[in-house]
Amino acid sequence: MELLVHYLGSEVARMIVGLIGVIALVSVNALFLIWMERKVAAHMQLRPGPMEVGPHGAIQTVADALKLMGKELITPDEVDKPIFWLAPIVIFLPVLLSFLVIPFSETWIIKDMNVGLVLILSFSTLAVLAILMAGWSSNNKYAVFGAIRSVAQNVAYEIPLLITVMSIILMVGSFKLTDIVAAQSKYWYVLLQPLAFILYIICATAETNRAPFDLPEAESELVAGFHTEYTGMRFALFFLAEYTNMFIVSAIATVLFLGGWHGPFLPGVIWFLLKVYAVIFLLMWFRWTFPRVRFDQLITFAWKILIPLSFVNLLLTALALKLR
Amino acid sequence: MLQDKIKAALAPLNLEKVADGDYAKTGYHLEVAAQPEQMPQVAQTLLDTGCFLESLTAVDLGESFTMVYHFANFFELCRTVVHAALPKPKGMPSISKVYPGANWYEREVFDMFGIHFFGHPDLRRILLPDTVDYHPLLKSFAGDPWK
Amino acid sequence: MTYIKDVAQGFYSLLAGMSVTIRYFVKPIVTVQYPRQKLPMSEAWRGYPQFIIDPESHTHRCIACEMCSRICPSQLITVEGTKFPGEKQKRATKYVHEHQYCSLCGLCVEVCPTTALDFSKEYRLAGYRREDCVIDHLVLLQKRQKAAGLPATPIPTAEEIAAALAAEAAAKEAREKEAKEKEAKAKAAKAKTEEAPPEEVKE
Amino acid sequence: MEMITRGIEEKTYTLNLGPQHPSTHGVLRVLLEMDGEFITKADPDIGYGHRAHEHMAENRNYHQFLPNLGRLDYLHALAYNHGYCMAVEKLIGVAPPERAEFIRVITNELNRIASHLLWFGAYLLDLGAFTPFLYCFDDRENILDLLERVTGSRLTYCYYRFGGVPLDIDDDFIAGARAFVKRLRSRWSDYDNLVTKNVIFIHRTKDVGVVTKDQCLQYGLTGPMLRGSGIPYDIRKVEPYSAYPLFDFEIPVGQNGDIFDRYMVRLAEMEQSLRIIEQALDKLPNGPIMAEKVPKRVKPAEGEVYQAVEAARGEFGCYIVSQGDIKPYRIKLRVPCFANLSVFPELAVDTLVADLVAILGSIDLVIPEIDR
Repeated sequence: MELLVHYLGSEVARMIVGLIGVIALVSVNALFLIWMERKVAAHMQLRPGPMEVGPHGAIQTVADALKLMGKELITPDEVDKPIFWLAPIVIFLPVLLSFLVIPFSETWIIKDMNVGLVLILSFSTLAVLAILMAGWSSNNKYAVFGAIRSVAQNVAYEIPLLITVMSIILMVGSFKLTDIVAAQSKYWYVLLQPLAFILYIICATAETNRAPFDLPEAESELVAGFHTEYTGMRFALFFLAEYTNMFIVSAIATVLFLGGWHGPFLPGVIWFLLKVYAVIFLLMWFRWTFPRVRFDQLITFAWKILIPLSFVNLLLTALALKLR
Repeated sequence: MLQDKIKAALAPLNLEKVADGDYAKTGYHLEVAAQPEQMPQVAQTLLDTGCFLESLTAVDLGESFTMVYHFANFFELCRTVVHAALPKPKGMPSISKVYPGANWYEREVFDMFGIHFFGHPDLRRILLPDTVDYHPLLKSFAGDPWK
Repeated sequence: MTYIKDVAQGFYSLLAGMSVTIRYFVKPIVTVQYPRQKLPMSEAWRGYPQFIIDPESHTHRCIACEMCSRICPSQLITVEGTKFPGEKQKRATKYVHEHQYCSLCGLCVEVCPTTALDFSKEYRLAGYRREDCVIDHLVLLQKRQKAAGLPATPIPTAEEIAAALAAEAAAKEAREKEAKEKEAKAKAAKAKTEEAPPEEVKE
Repeated sequence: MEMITRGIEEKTYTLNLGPQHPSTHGVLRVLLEMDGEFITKADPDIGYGHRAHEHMAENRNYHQFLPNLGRLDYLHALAYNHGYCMAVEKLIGVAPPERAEFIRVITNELNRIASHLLWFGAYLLDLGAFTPFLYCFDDRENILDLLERVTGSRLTYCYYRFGGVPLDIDDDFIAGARAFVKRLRSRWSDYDNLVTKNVIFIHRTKDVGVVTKDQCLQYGLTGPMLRGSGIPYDIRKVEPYSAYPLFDFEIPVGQNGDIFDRYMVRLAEMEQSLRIIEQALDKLPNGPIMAEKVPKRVKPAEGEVYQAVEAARGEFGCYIVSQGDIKPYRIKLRVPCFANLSVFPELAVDTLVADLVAILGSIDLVIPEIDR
């Protein structure tokens, strides 16, 4: 470590160590989340879930990952090969980079940028591009359907998401994530901004393409949506990206509304992770409760309910700040 | 009573037979025999009295077919069966213009017996693939064509 | 106003749904981890048919009447039987059940005049080859008798069957001979009473 | 280049839904002519599961056709058993004893509930909700355990015989059935909260796939498809058979004929079935379960018979022509889903793919019965 700092300077060394940590975190987190999703789903459905590999099936996902690695990477005949190959990487990179600015605790942060929130939000938009690439290049009608749906959905839900986040920014006056958390040392913003929290969670569910907004991969309509033609590790990358995305939106929710690393007794990192997984549990709870919405209803919901409500919320926040 | 109403409505068509059926034994209230050419008219009359088409099928009698149409009513119990003797290899006028639901039934009969329906909008095989050349419910069909 | 009411109501309905799933989340699970835990089989469960072991004679009751093989919808039962000397009825020498074609309708069990068949409680019926599903009931019976500590019913060998058939044929021949002799005698007697009235002949 | 220009010129394109698609419930293929996500033409292609049951019937005797009935509509197999057995009983002039009729009604209604529960779960699976599916299966498991006690199988039942039933129900069965009635009643509020009142579910089903009364008449629709449109046609009431006239129950009907109404009709039907089961268990008479004079070799006189029963999906009709032989001369099985699916091309026009899946599911398709 000291050697690294000596040769490369503290910033770069921090980045390198951080990135290694992030990659480890991403893979472990995805494995854990998939296991958790299975267990949550199973127990909600009165069954035990995976029980065979490891205690309570804990390393079942590892076995699945090994299986996926061993699979052949099938490239169907008439796909647009470069785009087809690129899409899983394109979907995974921005997800990885988003971890750069997430503050796990006061000190556990790779690069505390003053445009942190903007960076994350712009990176998360890149995922749409990857989904479009995957769907378009697959040369499969179902995949194109999924891709087009995904683009429309993400564009529609980006607006209320940004407006909702804006009301928090108004209160803090900074895009820096550590500042936002620091501002919540007394009380969490979820108490001041309950409506914003609900709106954010709904938009985040839509952004991560999870039920009830999982239209791009609606299995009863589109088979598997945009990743219908993907196999093996390529498919696994999409899967990994989906779960990492979940982690990121939950982390943002924690930072914006749930007071980040603040909490008594335990170290900040533990509190942060606990809150993140609580939000993820909420997302899973949605998924295993609700039916899927129809596409036109999804868009109607965004434009007729979410956007007006988020504007109202922003307006109220601005008024309250002005009157104070 | 519906039974009398149907009888009265069928009277002007000069059908071969319009008689009360033995419900306890056969499950029919009204047994009707008609010529194949009269079938669309019979169907129209029955539709006007509010009957729906329960089933449509054929029975291969060797020399000829018997077309069997079952009609029933949603509100009153009155099952009407219409038999139409169809000598081979004649075709049958379609009633799918009267009952759109007959469309699939006639396609099935065409598929299974090879009976041609005139005036059918889309007479294709329905259960078997288009490529086969046999009609399995004919008595002359020998059985497994792959054997 | 209705807009706000609709949104609130919809939101409330979603919460109601979530309350159901979270309640079930903490309920005990209802499934059984199959190979490790098993459920008791019900009395009427239909596995493949098999011979009943008669509590008195400790063997099967099949008389090879072929009722089962005739009523079977899939014609999958092969029964052969021979009458052994000194026995009143035929006895099964071969009873093969091709279980891969069986639809477990239960007609063979119901039709049996001596109630020689019942259903086994065996449900693990997977095999690697088609032949694994072919069940020879006599062999199966021996296995079950051994498991129950009973003397196994021997399966008649081809020689034994041939011998029995020969004995049967000989007996038949003897009977026929006897019958012929009787007939001849009757003929002779008949010839004697040629003038008998025609009514009697009719009878 | 040719491909590109063709793509620009043509406004619509073809989408092949099935035969292996998660929501066609079996091997149904629907050829869709699409304009964007809207459907301009739908053409169901059936017959992938054709096994020629009617041809099989002509080549085996009356007893031997019994197991085939459980394999048409495997979800409500006992109704098919019932229809066929009643038709043959009519032909040979045998009437089952009263206790057998009661047992038939009880098992039949249990089976109907199992079928509706499976539809309920599978339909929500189509709409994207996975959890109700397993709650329904939990309930359905109870029914299967009960039916296994008397029929010996869990799915493709072959239980009724000409002139009665081969196995009597015991006290355990009766106690189990009563416990099940109580249990299912206690679950309605959960189903209501989880599904029926859910705003997403209501928006997905209200005013979608509306079947008019005219369409019912023209296409000969039966079952919940028909009753959802407000026509109270239930063969158990209209043409009473077996022991049904002895019980007090209602025919639930809808008003608009949309998917939501069909859903409500099915839920209400389960409740009515529970009522029938309760009454039948209370009134269950003692006595034999098999008629006395049933011939071992069924050889009916020349004639024909049509017998209709109410299956979970609609009217099942069994038309038998006898020529005085031990084999039937012709058996025609009138299955409800065949007619119910034939109206689908009309319902599907100008809907989205998501609606198409919802409509297809609401018909409650069992493909093996359509294909026969």
